[in-house]
Amino acid sequence: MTPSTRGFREMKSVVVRFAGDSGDGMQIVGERFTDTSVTVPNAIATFPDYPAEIRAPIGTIAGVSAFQVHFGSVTVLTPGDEPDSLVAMNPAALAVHLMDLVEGGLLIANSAAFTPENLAMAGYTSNPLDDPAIQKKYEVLPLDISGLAVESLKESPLTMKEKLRTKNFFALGFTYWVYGRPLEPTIDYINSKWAQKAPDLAEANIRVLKAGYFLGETTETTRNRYMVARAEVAPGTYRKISGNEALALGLIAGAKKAGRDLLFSGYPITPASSILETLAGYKHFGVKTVQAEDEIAAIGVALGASFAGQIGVTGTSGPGMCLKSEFIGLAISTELPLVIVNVQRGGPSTGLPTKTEQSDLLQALYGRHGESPLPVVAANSPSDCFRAAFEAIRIALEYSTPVILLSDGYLANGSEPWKVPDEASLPEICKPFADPSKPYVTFARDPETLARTQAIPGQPGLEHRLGGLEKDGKGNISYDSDNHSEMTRLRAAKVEAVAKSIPPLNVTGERNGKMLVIGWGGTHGAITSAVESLRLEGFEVSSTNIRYLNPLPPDLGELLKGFDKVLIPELNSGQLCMILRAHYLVDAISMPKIMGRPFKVSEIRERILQLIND
Amino acid sequence: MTPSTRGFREMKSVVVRFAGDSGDGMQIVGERFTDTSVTVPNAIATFPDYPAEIRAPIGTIAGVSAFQVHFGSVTVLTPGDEPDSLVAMNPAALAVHLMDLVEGGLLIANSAAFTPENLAMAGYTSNPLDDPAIQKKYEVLPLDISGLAVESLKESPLTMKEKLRTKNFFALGFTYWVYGRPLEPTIDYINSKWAQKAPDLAEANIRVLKAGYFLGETTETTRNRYMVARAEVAPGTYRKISGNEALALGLIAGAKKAGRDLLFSGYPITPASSILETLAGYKHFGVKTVQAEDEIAAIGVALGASFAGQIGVTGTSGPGMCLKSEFIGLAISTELPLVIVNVQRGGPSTGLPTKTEQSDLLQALYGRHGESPLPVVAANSPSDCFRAAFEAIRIALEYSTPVILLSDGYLANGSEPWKVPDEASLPEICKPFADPSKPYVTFARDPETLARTQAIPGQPGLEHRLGGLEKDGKGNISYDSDNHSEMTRLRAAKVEAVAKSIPPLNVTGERNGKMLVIGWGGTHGAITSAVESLRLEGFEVSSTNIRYLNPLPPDLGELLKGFDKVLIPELNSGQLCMILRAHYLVDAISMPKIMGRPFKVSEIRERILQLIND
Amino acid sequence: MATEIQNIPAVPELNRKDFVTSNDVRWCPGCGDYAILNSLQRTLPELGIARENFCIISGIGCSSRFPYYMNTYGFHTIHGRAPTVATGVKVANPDLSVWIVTGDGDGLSIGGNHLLHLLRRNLDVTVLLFNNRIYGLTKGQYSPTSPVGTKTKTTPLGSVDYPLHPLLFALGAEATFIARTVDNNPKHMVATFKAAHEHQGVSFVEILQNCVIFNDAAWDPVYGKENRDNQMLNLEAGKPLLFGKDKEKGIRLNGLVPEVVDAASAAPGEILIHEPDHASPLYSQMLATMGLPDFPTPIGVVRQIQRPTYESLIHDQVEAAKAKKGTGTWEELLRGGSTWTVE
Amino acid sequence: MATEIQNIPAVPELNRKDFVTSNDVRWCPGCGDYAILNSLQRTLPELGIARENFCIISGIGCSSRFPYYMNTYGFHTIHGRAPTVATGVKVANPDLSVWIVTGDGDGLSIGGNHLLHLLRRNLDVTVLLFNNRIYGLTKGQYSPTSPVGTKTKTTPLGSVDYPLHPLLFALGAEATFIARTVDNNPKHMVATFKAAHEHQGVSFVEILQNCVIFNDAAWDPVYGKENRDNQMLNLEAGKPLLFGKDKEKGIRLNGLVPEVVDAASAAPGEILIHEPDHASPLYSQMLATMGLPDFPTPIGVVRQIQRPTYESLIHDQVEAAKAKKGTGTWEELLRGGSTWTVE
Ligand SMILES: Cc1ncc(C[n+]2csc(CCOP(=O)(O)OP(=O)(O)O)c2C)c(N)n1
Ligand SMILES: Cc1ncc(C[n+]2csc(CCOP(=O)(O)OP(=O)(O)O)c2C)c(N)n1
Ligand code: SF4
Ligand code: SF4
Ligand SMILES: [Mg+2]
Ligand SMILES: [Mg+2]
Repeated sequence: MTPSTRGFREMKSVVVRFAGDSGDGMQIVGERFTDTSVTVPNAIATFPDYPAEIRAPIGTIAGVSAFQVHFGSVTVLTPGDEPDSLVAMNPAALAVHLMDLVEGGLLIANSAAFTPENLAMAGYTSNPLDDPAIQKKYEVLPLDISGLAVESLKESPLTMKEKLRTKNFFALGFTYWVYGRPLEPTIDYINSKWAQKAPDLAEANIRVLKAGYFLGETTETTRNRYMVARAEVAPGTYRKISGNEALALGLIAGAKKAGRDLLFSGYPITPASSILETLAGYKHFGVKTVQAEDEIAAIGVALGASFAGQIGVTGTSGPGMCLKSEFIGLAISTELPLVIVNVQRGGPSTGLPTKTEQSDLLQALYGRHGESPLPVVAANSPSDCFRAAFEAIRIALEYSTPVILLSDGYLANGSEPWKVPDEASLPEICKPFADPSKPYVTFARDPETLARTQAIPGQPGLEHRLGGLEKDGKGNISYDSDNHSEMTRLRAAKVEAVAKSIPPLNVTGERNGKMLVIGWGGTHGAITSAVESLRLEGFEVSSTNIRYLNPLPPDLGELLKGFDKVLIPELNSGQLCMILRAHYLVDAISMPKIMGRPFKVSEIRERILQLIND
Repeated sequence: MTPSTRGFREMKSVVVRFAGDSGDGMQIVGERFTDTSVTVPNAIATFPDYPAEIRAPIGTIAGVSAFQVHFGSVTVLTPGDEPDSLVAMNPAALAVHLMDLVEGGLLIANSAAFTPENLAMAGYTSNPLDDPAIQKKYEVLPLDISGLAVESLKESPLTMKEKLRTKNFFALGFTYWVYGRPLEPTIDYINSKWAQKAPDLAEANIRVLKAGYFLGETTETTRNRYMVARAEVAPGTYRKISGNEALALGLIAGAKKAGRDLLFSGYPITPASSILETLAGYKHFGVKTVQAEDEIAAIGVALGASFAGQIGVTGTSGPGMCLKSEFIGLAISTELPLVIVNVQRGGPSTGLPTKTEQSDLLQALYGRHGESPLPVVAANSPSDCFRAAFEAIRIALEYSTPVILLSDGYLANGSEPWKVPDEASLPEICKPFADPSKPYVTFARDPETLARTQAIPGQPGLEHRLGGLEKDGKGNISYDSDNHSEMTRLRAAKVEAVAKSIPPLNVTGERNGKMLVIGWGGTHGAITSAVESLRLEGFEVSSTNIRYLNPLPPDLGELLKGFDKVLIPELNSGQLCMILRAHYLVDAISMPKIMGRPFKVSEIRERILQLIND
Repeated sequence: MATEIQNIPAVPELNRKDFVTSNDVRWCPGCGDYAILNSLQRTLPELGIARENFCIISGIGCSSRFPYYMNTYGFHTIHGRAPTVATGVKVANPDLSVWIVTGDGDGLSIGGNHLLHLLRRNLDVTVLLFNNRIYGLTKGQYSPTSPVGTKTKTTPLGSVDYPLHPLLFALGAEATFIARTVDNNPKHMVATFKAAHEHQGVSFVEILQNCVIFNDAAWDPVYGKENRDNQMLNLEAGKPLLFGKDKEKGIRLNGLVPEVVDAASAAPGEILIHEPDHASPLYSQMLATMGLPDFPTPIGVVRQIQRPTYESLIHDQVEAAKAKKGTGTWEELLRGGSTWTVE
Repeated sequence: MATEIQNIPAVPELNRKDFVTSNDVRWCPGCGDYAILNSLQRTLPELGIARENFCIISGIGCSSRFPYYMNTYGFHTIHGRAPTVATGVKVANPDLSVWIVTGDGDGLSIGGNHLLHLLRRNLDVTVLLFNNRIYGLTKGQYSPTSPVGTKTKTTPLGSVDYPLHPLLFALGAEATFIARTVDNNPKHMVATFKAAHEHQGVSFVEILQNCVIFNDAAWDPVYGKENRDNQMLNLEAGKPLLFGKDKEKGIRLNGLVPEVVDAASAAPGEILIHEPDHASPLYSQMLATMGLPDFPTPIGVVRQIQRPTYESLIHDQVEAAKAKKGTGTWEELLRGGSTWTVE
C-alpha cells in the first residue's frame, strides 16, 4: 500500500485541517494523521482548536472542533498559516474554516451533512458547495462521507449510530490517499485501542479507513495528489509531545537533577490542567500532586513543600495567576525556590479560556505589590517546554527564588516531534542544603549567585523562622530603613545575577542588518519561518527569541545596536516592546495581535516587508 | 499669655519632633502642637511615625513612637527633613531619633527616664546626655520632666501612675514656651475632652501644661526662643485633615455629585483601615460600609453595588491589592464603575506595614492577566486625597471603568490644613442610567468617552447579562477573533480617552530649562520645596507632579522636550521612570529611595545639584 | 433605597417564556442542568415579582452559565466569588430577588469561604448549589464532594480527600434555610425553589445534578428509578419521616442515633415528625447526616429558622443614623469637625 | 520520604528553655498570648520529639507572631494561608510535627476556606485557633466571632453579622479532633495540646484568648473567677457531664434537647457520660452548641474519631505506584510513551 510517487505533485510542506462537530472525532483523526506523518518521517507541527463548551449543541458554529497538521520535508516551525486542504464534516465547520483555505486549496466536504437544518444552523441560506464562486476559488470535492462509511459497513454488526460514528476514519483514509500516506500506523493504533475490548469496532474502523483510501484509489475523484518527501531529520530518538506534557517532564527532570522530590500543586484551569493531570501519572517518580481548593492554596502548598526541602511547583493560567500574586511576594521575601507556571490564555478576566495569548508578560514581571523582582522564563515551542521547565527549576534552586515560567495555550496543546535528550546532556543542578555542622545564618548569601542557603525542617541545630516581614541578614524582623534599602537591593541584585548563567542569544541571520525581529515565547516558529524565508529572498533581516524575560539577556543591548529597525511581534498590545524601549531606549516597533490566535508566518513577513521598504 | 516677640529669634519655619515610648502620648501632644499652630495661623504639615507592634515592651527601641510637626510662615509642603528640636522622653527615643536632629538643634530630654535599665534597653552603655560630643553638637537640655510634672500635681487627687501620665503635657507646655505658642487651644481641648468625664484629670493636665510653659518663663533655661510669624494664608475656612479622612470625604463628595449612594467595602489592613472606619461614621450620608471576610470579597461586594447602580469602592494596601487583581479584571471586562484605593506601604509581601513606599505603581498599571488597562490616579498630599478621590469617582462613572487610586502610608497618616472647598467648586459628575424607553445595547458606547451606558437591576425592559468572558457589542459571549481584537482595542481606547478630561500639568518654574524633576503622589511636597528653593538660588530647574498615571497627561511629552535632563525621584526602584522612558524614549534618570520613609527636601536638592553640575 | 427606580409598574402576568433568553443553551445534551433551568424558569413567573427585579449571579463552571439562559438581570462573575457580588447587589438594593447559582467546585472549593460567610450573615438570597460531584467545565477533575477513591484525570489512583458534605457545611455556618432537591424531579425542584424564595434570610439549596459526561449516574444510587423509593426520604413539615414504596419504613431515634424501623410495627409517636424549625439544631444535623448506605437521603426542606437579615440590619443602621443626625449635608461633609477661618 | 535528613539522632532531653528564642516577645503586656506561648513551650519538650522536627506555621495577626518566639522551625506566612503552607510541609515530610497557629480573623475570616479544607482532608497537624473575638494586630475591628452588636472602629453602631461558631464550623467540616481550651488555665492548655498532638489526624483547638487592649474581658462571662464554676463544663472522657462549684449540676438529654439538671436528684444514668468518640455526630454537635446564656461552655476534647490522614494516603499512593511500576528511571522519563528513531 505504500504509495508510489507516480501521479503526485511534490510539495515542500503541506497543511491539512480537519474540521467538524465536536462529536465528529476531528481531534482523533488529526492525531492519527500526525502520528503517521512523524514516522515517515516528516517535520511536523500541529494545532488543535476546540470549542470552549464541553459539548456544544450538535451542528452549531459553537460546536466546531478542528485540528491542523503541518508536515514537511523541510523544517516546520508552526502549524501553518492557511490549510492547503480542508476536510469539513458539516456546514458549521465550513462556515468557520473556509475563509482560511488557500485559494485553489482542496476542500473535502461531507455532503451528507449539508442538510437544510445543518445549513441553517451554520447560517447558510443556500448550499455553499453549489456556490459557483466557491467552486471557482477552491477545488471543491463533495463526498457522501457518512453514506459511504455506512455503506462499507453493510456486513458489520454495529448499530447505525455506531456505524455513522466511523465516518471520521473514512475522511482520514481518503486524506491519506490524497497525500500518499501509509495506513499501517493507523491500523496498528485502531487495533491496539479496540481489538481486545471491541473487536467489531476495530474491524469497522479499519474497514472504513480503507474504504476512504480505496475511494481515492479506485475513482481518482480528485485531480491532484500531493507528495511530501521524507524530511532531513537529525538522527536520534523522537517522540511526539505536547507542550504541557513536555513541561511536566521538564519539571520531573529538573527535580531529579537536583536530587529533590517534585511536589506539584494545582487547581484545574484551562489550558493548564493537563500539567497536573500528567504529573498525577508519575507518582512512581516520587512526584506528589495535590489538587488544592483554589490557586492560592495551590501555591501555598508548593511553597510549603519547598520550605520542607522538596521542590514545589504550581501551575495555572491567567485568572489563577492573579490569585497567586500575594504568595509569590512571600516567596520572594523568604527567598525560597518555587516555580510558578502560567499557561497564558486570552484575557482579560475569564476572557477566552481556550484561545491563546501572550498578554501576561507584564503581570509576570510586575504583578505584585512592592519591589518584588523575580526571574521570568518562557518556552518557545511545544517540545521546548521541557527545556524551559528544566531551566525554571535550575534557576529557582540555584538562586533560591520563585521563578515564573510562561507558556501559552498554543504551546500547551500543540505538539511536535521532540528529539529526546540524553540524561547526560542535562546540566546538574547544584543546590545543597545548609551544613548542620556550621552555624546557620538564614540570609547569608553565596557571593556569586547571591542565593541564600536553605536549611530544612528536620535538620538539627538549624532551627529558624521565615516570614514576609522585612528582615535583616540574620533573618530577624527589621524595621530599619537602611536594612530595608539594602535587602531590597540584594533581592534585585540576586535576580540580576541570573544573567550570568544565561547562554548567548541565538540569532537567526547576521548580527547586524536592516531589521531585527525580536520575539518571545510561542511566536518563535512563526517569526523564524518568516525571517528565514525573507533571508532566502535576500533581505537583511535577522531574528531572535528571548527565553529569559527577566533578567534580560546580557548580550541583547549589543545586538540591538547592529540593526536599523527593531520589530517586536507579540500576541499582546506590545508588552515586551515596552520593556525593551524603557531598557535600551530603542525605538522598537510593536506588532501586536490580540485575536486569540498565533501569528501567521505571512502576517509577519508582510509587516517586515512593509517596514523594510519604508 | 500671648508671647511678645521680645527675646525671640525669627524663623521662616521650624520642625519639632516629639518622641517617646508608645505609652507616652506622643501622638497626642503632636496633634495638640499642630492644632495650636494651624490657628496662629501657620502653614503646617505633620508626620506621625508609630511602631508596628500594638504595644511593644515599654522602653524598647521597638516601642518608640514619634510625631513630627513642621510649621512655618511660608509655604510648608512636607513635614520637614530634620527636626530643629527634638523632645525625647526616654533613651530609646533618643537612640532612634537623635541622628535626625540638625546640628545645633535643641534637644529636650526627660532626664528622669535616663535610668540604667532604660539606657541598657536603648543600647547605651553610658548616659548620652553626659556625652561631651553630643553636648557640643546639640543644644542639650535635660529636664526632669517626670519629676516636675508630678511635683506640680502635689495637690491633685490623682494616683501616682496617673500623675506620671501627664508628663507629655509638661513637655508640650515647655515646647510651647520655646516657640511662643498660645496655650488656649490646648486648654480648650483638654476641657472638652475630660472636663465632664474626669474633671480631676482635666485639671491636672492643664496644670502640668502650664507648669511646663512657666518653667521656661521663670527659669529661662534655654538660651533661645524661636518665633515663627503668621503665615500668609489664603483666606477661607480651613480644617486639619489627614489623608485617609480626606480620601473618605472625597469619595462621599464624588458619590453625592453623581447622585449615587456610596458603598464602601473593605477588609482591615494597615494603613488603609481608617478609610473604612471613617466611612462607617457617615451612615447618615447614605453611606453603607461592609467589612468583608477578605479583600476578594470586599471588591466583589463593591462591584456588586456598582452593578446594582450605586458606586462601589474598595480600599486596601499592597497585599490586599494582590488579592483584588482577579476581580479588577472582571470590572474591566464588564466595564462597570468601581474605585480601588491602594494606600501603599513598604513591600514586598507583608514587608513594613507601618512604613510608606510608592512601590505599587507598576502593580496598579499591570498587575492583572490579559490586556487590562485602567485609569490610575494618585493623591499628592494629605488634603489632596479629597480631590484625588473625587476624581477617581468621576472617571469611574464617566468612563464606566474601574479606577485605581494610589495613596500611601505617609499621606494617609500625615495631616495638614485643608482649605475647605465650596460645593459649587466641585464639578458635576454626569452619568445617567440607560433610558428604559429605548432599546438597550449592553456595550453600546458614548462616542466621546467610549463609556458604555449602564442599565441597572430593577429597570424594566433592560434585563441583560454581564460576565467576564469576551463579549461582542451587544454583550453576547463571543469567541470571534476580530471581535476580541476590537473589544481589546476599545477597552484601551476608552482608558486613553480619559486624557481628554485631564487638566494641563501644573509646573513649578519655567516650561523649559536645565532640568525637569517629575514626581507622582506624596513626593510632591519634597520635590516642590527642593525645586522652589533652588530656583530662588537661580537654578534653571522646574518640577511637576503627575496625578494621572494612566493615561499620562497629554501635555507631558511636549513638556519633556523643554529640558536637558529629567530626574524622577520615587519611593521605589524607578517605576514611573521606566514608564516614561518607554513612552517618550527620554533618558530620564531615576532617583530611587526604598527606606520606608519619604524623601527629605535636602536629598532631592543635593541630587539635582549633583546632576545639574555634571 | 438609594437608586431611584422609576415607579415600579404593577407586576404583569409572566410565564416561563418570559424568562427564556435568545442565547443558545450550551450544556451537553442530557446534562441535568437543563431540567434545573426549566424548573427555575417555571418558578420565577409564579413569585409575583416583576422580571426586572430578579438578579441571578453565578461564578464559573457549567452550572454558572445559568444567568445567560435566564432573561433577567444576571452576572456571570468569577470562579467562586458569586456570593460576594450578590452581597453587594442585595445590600445596595434589598428590593431585588437575588439568586446565586454555583457548583460543587465553585461554591465549595474555591468559593467555600464566601459561601460560609454569606450563610452566617443571613443575606436574604437563595443559593442553588448544583452538586454533580465533579468539575464539569474543566473536563472532569474530582471535586470537594467526590467520594474518597474517585478516579478522575487528576486522581488516576483515586482521590484521597475526605469529601465535604454540603448540608453539614451549611449547618456549620448555621444557615437559616437548608434544603435539598434533585434534578430529575421538576415538581420537587419548583416547590423547593418557591420555599427557598419565601424564606426571609439566606436559603441554601443543594441540587443533586447529573453530569452526563464526566460523572454520569453519580446519583442513581439515590434517585435512580430502582432506588428512589428506598433511598430517598421526602421531607414534609408536620409529616412523619416515612419512606419506601408504600411508605412502609420510618425513622426513629434511639438516644442520639437514628434508626430505620418498620412503620407498621412502630410504637405510636415513635416515628419522627418533620419539623424544619425543630428547637434543637441536632435535629437538622441528624437529617443532614443521613444518607447512603444506612439511611435514605432526605430531600426537601431540612431546616428553616428565623433570624434578621444582614441587609435589613445595615439599612436599619443607615436609617437610624439619618433619623438621629439628619441626612448628611454638603455643609456637614465639608465643614464638619473643627474648622477655623482665615480672613 | 524524599529529602534526606542525615541520621536523625536519638531525641535528647529537652526542656522549656530549648523552645525559647532570643527574640523579644512583642505582645502587649497582659495579652493572653503569653500564657499560650508558655504552655506550648512546656508541652513540646514532653512529646518525645527532637526539636528540629517541630514546625510551627502561622498566618498574620498578633497570634500569628507565635513562630518567632518558638525555637523550632517556623514560618510566619501570609494572612489566612497557614493551612496551605502546612499542607505542603506535611505532605513533603510526614515525619514533622506541624502546628498551625491562627486567630479568629486569620483562620475564620480570610482563611476560612483553607481551614475548612484542611479539616476535611484530615491532615495530621494541630491547629491552635486563638479566639479573642477581635482583630488585634490591625487595632481593634470586629471579627467573625464577635457577637452581634459588637461596637468597634468599623462598627460604631454595632456589628450586624451573625458570628461564626468555631466548633460548629469544625464540625461542619467533619474534623476528626475538636477541642477547646482557655488562656487562663495553663494545665488545661498543656493537657489539651498533648491530646491534640497525640491524635492521628487533624486536631482543631479553639483557645479562648483575651485581648487586653481591644476586647478586654471578653471571656470573663465564661472563665472569669466568679463565673468559671457555673459557666464552664470540663469534659473528660468517660466522666459524667457535671459542673458547678461542687459538680452539683449535670447535663441530660430530653429527646434532642439538652437540659441542665440538679445532679443529686437526677435519675441514675440520666446524666450524660462524655464520649468524644460517640457513635453519633449529634453528640459532638450538642456539646458544640452549648454555651451562654443557657448552658455552661464545654472545655476539653469535644470530639475525637479516627480516619486515615491525607498525607499518609498520598504517600501510600506514591509507594504503591513505585511498587507496581518500579521507581521511575531517566530512560522511562525521557523515552517513555511511543518513540521512533531516525538514523
Ligand atoms: C480562578 C479560576 N480558577 C479556575 C478556573 C477554572 N474552572 C472553571 S469552572 C471550574 C470548576 C467547575 O466545577 P463546578 O463548580 O463543580 O461546576 P460544574 O462545571 O461542575 O457545573 C474550574 C476549576 C477558573 N475559571 N478561574
Ligand atoms: C491580605 C491581608 N489582609 C489584611 C491584613 C491585615 N491584617 C493583619 S492581621 C489581621 C487580622 C488579625 O486578627 P486575628 O486573626 O483575629 O489575630 P489577632 O491579631 O486578633 O491575634 C488583619 C486584618 C494582612 N496582613 N494581609
Ligand atoms: S460537562 Fe457535565 S455538567 Fe457540564 S454541561 Fe456537560 S454534562 Fe453538564
Ligand atoms: S492587641 Fe490584643 S491580641 Fe494583640 S498583642 Fe495586644 S492584647 Fe494581645
Ligand atoms: Mg460540579
Ligand atoms: Mg483575633
